[in-house]
Amino acid sequence: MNLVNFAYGLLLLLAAFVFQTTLTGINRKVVARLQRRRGPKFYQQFIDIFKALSKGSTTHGWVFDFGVIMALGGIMATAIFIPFGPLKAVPGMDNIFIIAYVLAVGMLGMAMSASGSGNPWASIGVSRALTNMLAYDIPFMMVVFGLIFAFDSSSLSGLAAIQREGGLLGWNVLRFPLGGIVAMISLQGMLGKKPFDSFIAPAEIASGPMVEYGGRHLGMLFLLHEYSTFIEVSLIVHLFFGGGATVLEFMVKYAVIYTFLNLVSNVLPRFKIDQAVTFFYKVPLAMAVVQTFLIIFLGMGVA
Amino acid sequence: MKEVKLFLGPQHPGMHGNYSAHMYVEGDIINKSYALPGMLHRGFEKLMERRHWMGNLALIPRICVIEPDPNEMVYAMSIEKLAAIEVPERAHWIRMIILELARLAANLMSIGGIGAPVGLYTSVYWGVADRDLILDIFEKITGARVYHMYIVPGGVRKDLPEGIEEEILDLLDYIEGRLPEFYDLVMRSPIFQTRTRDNILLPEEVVWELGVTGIGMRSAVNREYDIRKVKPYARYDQVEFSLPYGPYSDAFTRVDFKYIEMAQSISIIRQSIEKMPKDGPVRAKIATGSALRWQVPPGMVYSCVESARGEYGYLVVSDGGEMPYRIAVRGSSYPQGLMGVEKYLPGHRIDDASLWMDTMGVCAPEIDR
Amino acid sequence: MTTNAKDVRKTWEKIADYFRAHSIWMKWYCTGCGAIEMPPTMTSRFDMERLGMGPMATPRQADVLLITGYLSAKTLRRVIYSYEQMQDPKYVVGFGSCTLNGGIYFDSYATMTRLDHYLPVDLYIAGCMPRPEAIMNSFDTLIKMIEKGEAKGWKHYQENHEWYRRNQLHSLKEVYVKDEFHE
Amino acid sequence: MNSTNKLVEEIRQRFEIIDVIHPDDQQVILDIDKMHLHTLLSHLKADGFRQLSLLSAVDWIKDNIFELVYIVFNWDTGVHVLARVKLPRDNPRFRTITPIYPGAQYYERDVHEFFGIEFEGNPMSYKPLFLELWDEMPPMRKDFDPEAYSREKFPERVYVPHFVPKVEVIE
Amino acid sequence: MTFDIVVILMFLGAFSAYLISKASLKAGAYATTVFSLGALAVLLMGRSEIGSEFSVLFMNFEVTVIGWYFSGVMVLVYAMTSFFNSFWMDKMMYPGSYNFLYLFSLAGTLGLFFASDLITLFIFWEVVVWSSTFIIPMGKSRRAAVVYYTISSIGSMATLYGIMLVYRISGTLVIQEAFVPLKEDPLTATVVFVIFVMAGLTKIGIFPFHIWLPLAHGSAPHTFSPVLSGGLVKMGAFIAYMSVAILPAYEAFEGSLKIMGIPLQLYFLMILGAISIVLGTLMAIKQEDAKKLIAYSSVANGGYILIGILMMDQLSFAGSMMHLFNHAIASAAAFLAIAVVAYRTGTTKISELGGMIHRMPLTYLTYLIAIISLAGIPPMGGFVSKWLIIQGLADRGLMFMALAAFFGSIGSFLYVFRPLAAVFLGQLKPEHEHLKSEPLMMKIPMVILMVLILYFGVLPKWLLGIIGEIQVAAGIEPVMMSGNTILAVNGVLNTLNVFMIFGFGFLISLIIFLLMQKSRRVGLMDTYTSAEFIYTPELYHYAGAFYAPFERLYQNHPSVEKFLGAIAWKFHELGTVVNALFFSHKPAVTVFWTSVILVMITLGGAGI
Repeated sequence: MNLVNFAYGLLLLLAAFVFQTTLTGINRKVVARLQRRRGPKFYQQFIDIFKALSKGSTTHGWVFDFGVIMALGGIMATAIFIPFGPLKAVPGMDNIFIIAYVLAVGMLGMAMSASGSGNPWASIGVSRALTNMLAYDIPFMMVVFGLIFAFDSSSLSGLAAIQREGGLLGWNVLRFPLGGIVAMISLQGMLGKKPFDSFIAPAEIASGPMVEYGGRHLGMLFLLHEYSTFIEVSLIVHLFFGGGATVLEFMVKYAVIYTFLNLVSNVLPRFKIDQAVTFFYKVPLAMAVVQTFLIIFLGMGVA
Repeated sequence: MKEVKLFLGPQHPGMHGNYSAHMYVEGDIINKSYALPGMLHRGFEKLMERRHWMGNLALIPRICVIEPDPNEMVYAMSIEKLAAIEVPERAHWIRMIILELARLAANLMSIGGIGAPVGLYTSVYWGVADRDLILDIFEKITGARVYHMYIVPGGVRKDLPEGIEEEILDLLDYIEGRLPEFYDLVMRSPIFQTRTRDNILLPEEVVWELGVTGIGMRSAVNREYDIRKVKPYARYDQVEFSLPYGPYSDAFTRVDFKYIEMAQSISIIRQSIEKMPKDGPVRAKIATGSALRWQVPPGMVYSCVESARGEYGYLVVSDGGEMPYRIAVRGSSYPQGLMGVEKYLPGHRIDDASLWMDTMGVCAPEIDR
Repeated sequence: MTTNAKDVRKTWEKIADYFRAHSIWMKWYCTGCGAIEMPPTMTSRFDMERLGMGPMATPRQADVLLITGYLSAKTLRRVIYSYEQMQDPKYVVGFGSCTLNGGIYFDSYATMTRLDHYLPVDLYIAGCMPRPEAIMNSFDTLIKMIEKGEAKGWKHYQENHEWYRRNQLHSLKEVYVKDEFHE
Repeated sequence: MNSTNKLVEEIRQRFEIIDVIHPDDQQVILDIDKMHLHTLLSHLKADGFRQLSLLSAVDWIKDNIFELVYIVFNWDTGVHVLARVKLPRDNPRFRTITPIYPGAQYYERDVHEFFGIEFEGNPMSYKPLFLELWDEMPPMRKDFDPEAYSREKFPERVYVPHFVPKVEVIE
Repeated sequence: MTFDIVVILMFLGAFSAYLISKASLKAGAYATTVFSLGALAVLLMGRSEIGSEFSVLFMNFEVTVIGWYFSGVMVLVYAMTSFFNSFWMDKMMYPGSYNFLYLFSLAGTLGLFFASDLITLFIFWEVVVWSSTFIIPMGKSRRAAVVYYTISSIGSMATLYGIMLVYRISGTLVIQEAFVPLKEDPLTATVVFVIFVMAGLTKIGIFPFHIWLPLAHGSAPHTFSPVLSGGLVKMGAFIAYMSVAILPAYEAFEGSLKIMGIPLQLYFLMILGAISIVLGTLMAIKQEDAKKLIAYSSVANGGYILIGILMMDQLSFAGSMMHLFNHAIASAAAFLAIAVVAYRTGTTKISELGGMIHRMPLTYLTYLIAIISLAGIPPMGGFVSKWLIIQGLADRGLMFMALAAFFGSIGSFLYVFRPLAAVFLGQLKPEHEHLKSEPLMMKIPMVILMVLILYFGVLPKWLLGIIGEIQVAAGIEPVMMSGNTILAVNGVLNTLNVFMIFGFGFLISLIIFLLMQKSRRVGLMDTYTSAEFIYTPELYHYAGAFYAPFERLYQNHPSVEKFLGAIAWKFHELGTVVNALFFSHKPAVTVFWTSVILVMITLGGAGI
């Protein structure tokens, strides 16, 4: 760890921000087409974020501010761990368990800040978000556990490199199709897209945790959202789609997956939170356990 | 304190219109709730007493913005009854077309809008966009998109423009073609079904206790209780249509019935265009008083029509003067919107509160007046 | 503040105004009939998102408050409360003749007659009710106004808060009602 | 008129009806003494008139009376019955009908708010419903002038010119 | 020869604390602090004397690394908690006895960890059980003490029986030698193992012996709960360690059926651990009382520790040992934070509190850091230990344990966040408007614990070094570290780097925050209410049934408590029947039934 690492990390952060925000903007256009309209400019998302940051804001005490800073800081730190295709800011730190737990710092900060606003809608939203996390994370972690056992590595880039050796058929999504499906469903939950977005449901709880945010707090929340999307989609790209030997390959894979999930999300209603938990524990968890069982006891799919 | 006091509205994304429900929530179950109406109260009943019979034509559609035409119809019907005016035959049929188009527009908005509480925004976009095509037809017929002031005492304001029948038929074909798409998007979605099936029940006793009408009533009491059938106005007795009814009313059934009713509305409009006399007068003269200052004979009459949400009625009292003496409005969602919220929203979850409002058909402006 | 810092501030405000103009989040308070023309404006046919506008759930997140029609005294209190919760800079758009002069309800005992006595209105849209085309046009105007830095209603409200507050109190008696009457 | 005639005959046998009007063939207006209204409504409810469509009042200021109108509806025959009772305008009080039609609760509250008629036995009806901080006489009374009230409450004010917000009117 | 002094001194200290309390209660309470701090200092200085042996009266002691480590954890928790004792002196029924028992139990645990023969072990075990049994009812409920004593006596009886069994086989009570002959006899080894482990399980609170934990923790005096959860529970871990490492279980069960390389006996215990994790998590999520909530979290964390100990490998075992320390201080810190709240407000019910951050920010910070560690989020200590345990599990491929571990660690977000949101954040109740901040004496231990939690999360090297020594002593490969990097089979963890990147992210985020326009401070009640007006803060605070939709999914679960309750109820009914039959107010009835039974017994005996 020296200054070069930090500078590199900062660059990666910038790149991730530009990439993901542009993609979000393009996706808003794509979704608009699905809904038979034109949609905003592709750089609308940038304008939105900067506008929000430039506005005045209100605060409900130090924990309201501190939570937001902690959340964005935690998520940015996580984003530094994530390899951007072949590029890595800090070598040897892309351990999947570290990323999974570091990601939680952002969540905790966000939850803390939302509850710190003293608004019950926000607290309900947070309680739903945490429940949601309990639902989607366990099938996902189960599948990841199987992968780690199969390849004796818990490093993202390491796992991606192993997949690329086998060419297209070496992709984990093809080697372990059940696990791939579970991961995609879990990703939908992680991203908070429908049908698993009950924690920000506007019609039920007035957008939940975000209820009290405005101005710079909201802008930082948008930044946080972009980064966490980047982290989560990247995880799947690395774990199941062979990562990227080049930056371009990574970006293409990433964009395809993200757009696909976005389209799916726009033709589905949302689950209630307990229905989401039941769903995750019935279907994906069972699939994940079967997949892991196949890997560990039968060695199926392990080359 | 285990309970939290939460507000659904007036300015909450889950509430349609300027209306509020105060909910005492424990965990996510609503323990107590009260409706807080009056945010849209404009004092219509008072204002109508201060306008001439004709001036009121501009005022009345504004009572319920979602489906204004039943207002015009009940107002016209009341005056016609009091003054014993015979409405020309063609006007009856035109009225039916207008009313059914309005019902279609309201139902389209509502089946699109069901996407909002369950989070399926694509259906909102589609539904509202298709409704706009109906508004275009209205604009061609009446000159206005929303408040038409077209059905007037004695008939309709003016005749249909030339060639509008074909346009209406084309539009109906289009909407009929779109309905299956909506059905696939919303009703066939397993997630939508898990949310709405066996949820937000409306038992028959509750219907009678509150006085719920419309789709809510028909889906619960297993009878075809519709003003158009029970007490036909205009020429509803001369067209064939059958309305859905059933003994078990959950949220899904009530939304489902709206689809069937839309198909029936389309069929009614087609029949009306077919059976309508091709020409003839569309407006009878109001007998007494000057052209602008009518005088309506004294008396009291209650007239009602079936709006998209149920029985919609006016009690009109005239003392023979140039202005109405008193008009009382029965909004069709008055029972479920006030007493229903107080007695039957409790026990549901906050996840469902918005869906409750939506599928029960609570429409704020007609409650507040 | 030195002139240099002032210049920086001015440039910064100009840049910020560009962003504010092209990303307007609205709090769509359905106060009245005008609300019925908002869904067409927002959805596929007129597609307001082209202008970078979109609905937001709470006033904290929103930039522009749309007063879509007549305001009864009861609503006016809540609208003022909502407006005060919004973050600067904030804009108000009054829809329809009801907000201009009371419109058809000019003699009603329940509705107020002129919105800019109570809140600083940046833009009125005439008509009963304004058509989606008119709404789109007005948003276009609003964007231009913000870009030029003309939409300064919120500053007026800050500077003349007493005057507004006096009007509000005169018409409403209390702005923040302790409202437990119906329970 | 068959169905309504039969109905009216039947009611006439049991109750003292002051006056009967037929506005149309599926509607009957019954003027009845306020002593008998509750029994009449109970009877009608048992007879198939299960729905209370509307409860409202009319202010006959010249005669110095309030007239309460109860509209009940029979879904099977499609007949509306409008039962009317008269109350003195000075001290308008009546008994609630919520035991017969529970749905009347909010209608009574509505009438109480707008006319000032008190319904004994319905404590909820004494609370305001639509209006907030109302300080005048009930607004639906004929002697209430809404325009004057509006002028007083929401007056046209004069702006001090130097801070008039720039208001632009389009279209 | 410092350790014998410590043990003896602690006993003397206990008595002197009692005597001082007779003079002045406050002084007595401070005496507990002084004595336990003294013990801590002696322990830390005496690290070089590990391996020494000594005996007091007939009891023999040996200072092992593990004993030293455990006693260090224990004394640390005792010392930190003792700062709080003085505040509860006037609320306790027998404050003098409390001070006495507090130090007495500490002395008991020290003796237990240093015991080198089984009899000594048993004696000190009983000392701890008895002294804590008398402390628990000083809080709220006597029933808790009864349950605690019942479960503990299961453990005591099991230990006693195990000791006798071992003595019969090997003829010696010296711990290091007594178990040697068992290696040849797997069946007896299994029996001994099960008996000893059962004693451990009762203390650590593993399913199905977990029922005493929430009851005792929840109703013990606020100052004793941290000790119970952070300290005494770890005695069970010590016993479990002894059964696995000293027996040594892996060698004794070499021949038995193996699942993923784990002998069946151990695998079964691991499953119990896994059940405890899931059960503790689920139960903690639905608790309404903050203390019970943390108590159930102790059940879940006990599961982690047990699984790690049973693995006896390089990673998980090290993780488990480290978790033991991390959990002890984090759980103690959390309990202390709740104790502060309880001291000021008089309640620990989550739904009766709210907005405490506005009155006691330091307590909030302590709780926050404690729960970050409990939930295993970096950069706190809990993260390192959980990471090690999970890496070990992934290495072996123990998928069901891993499933439970994942469930436990994500579920822990849910339950630790609930008091955070509902007690510390949210609306301040009107009745708590005039609360004072926490007293200085309470701040000291909280700050120390905070620093420790953070320090061992960022720089765990020292701690892992000791754990490596323990592992060497237990005959397994020690955990590897190079610089600040922990080397695991499947990956590496550089805690310092994680912390630095964290700081970096935090810094960028702070810069963004500060660059932008300043915020306007508004009150808590100026908040989004759907534009309605609210004047009652207590009604605008979401605290009760926080995870209601999730709780509803398992509200009708079967539970050990219900089962035992049902049995107790059956006995109660039987008693009523017997009472009615034999002891009614008419003596004739009693005589009749007694004679009937006598006749039947006689006849039955004759029949045979």
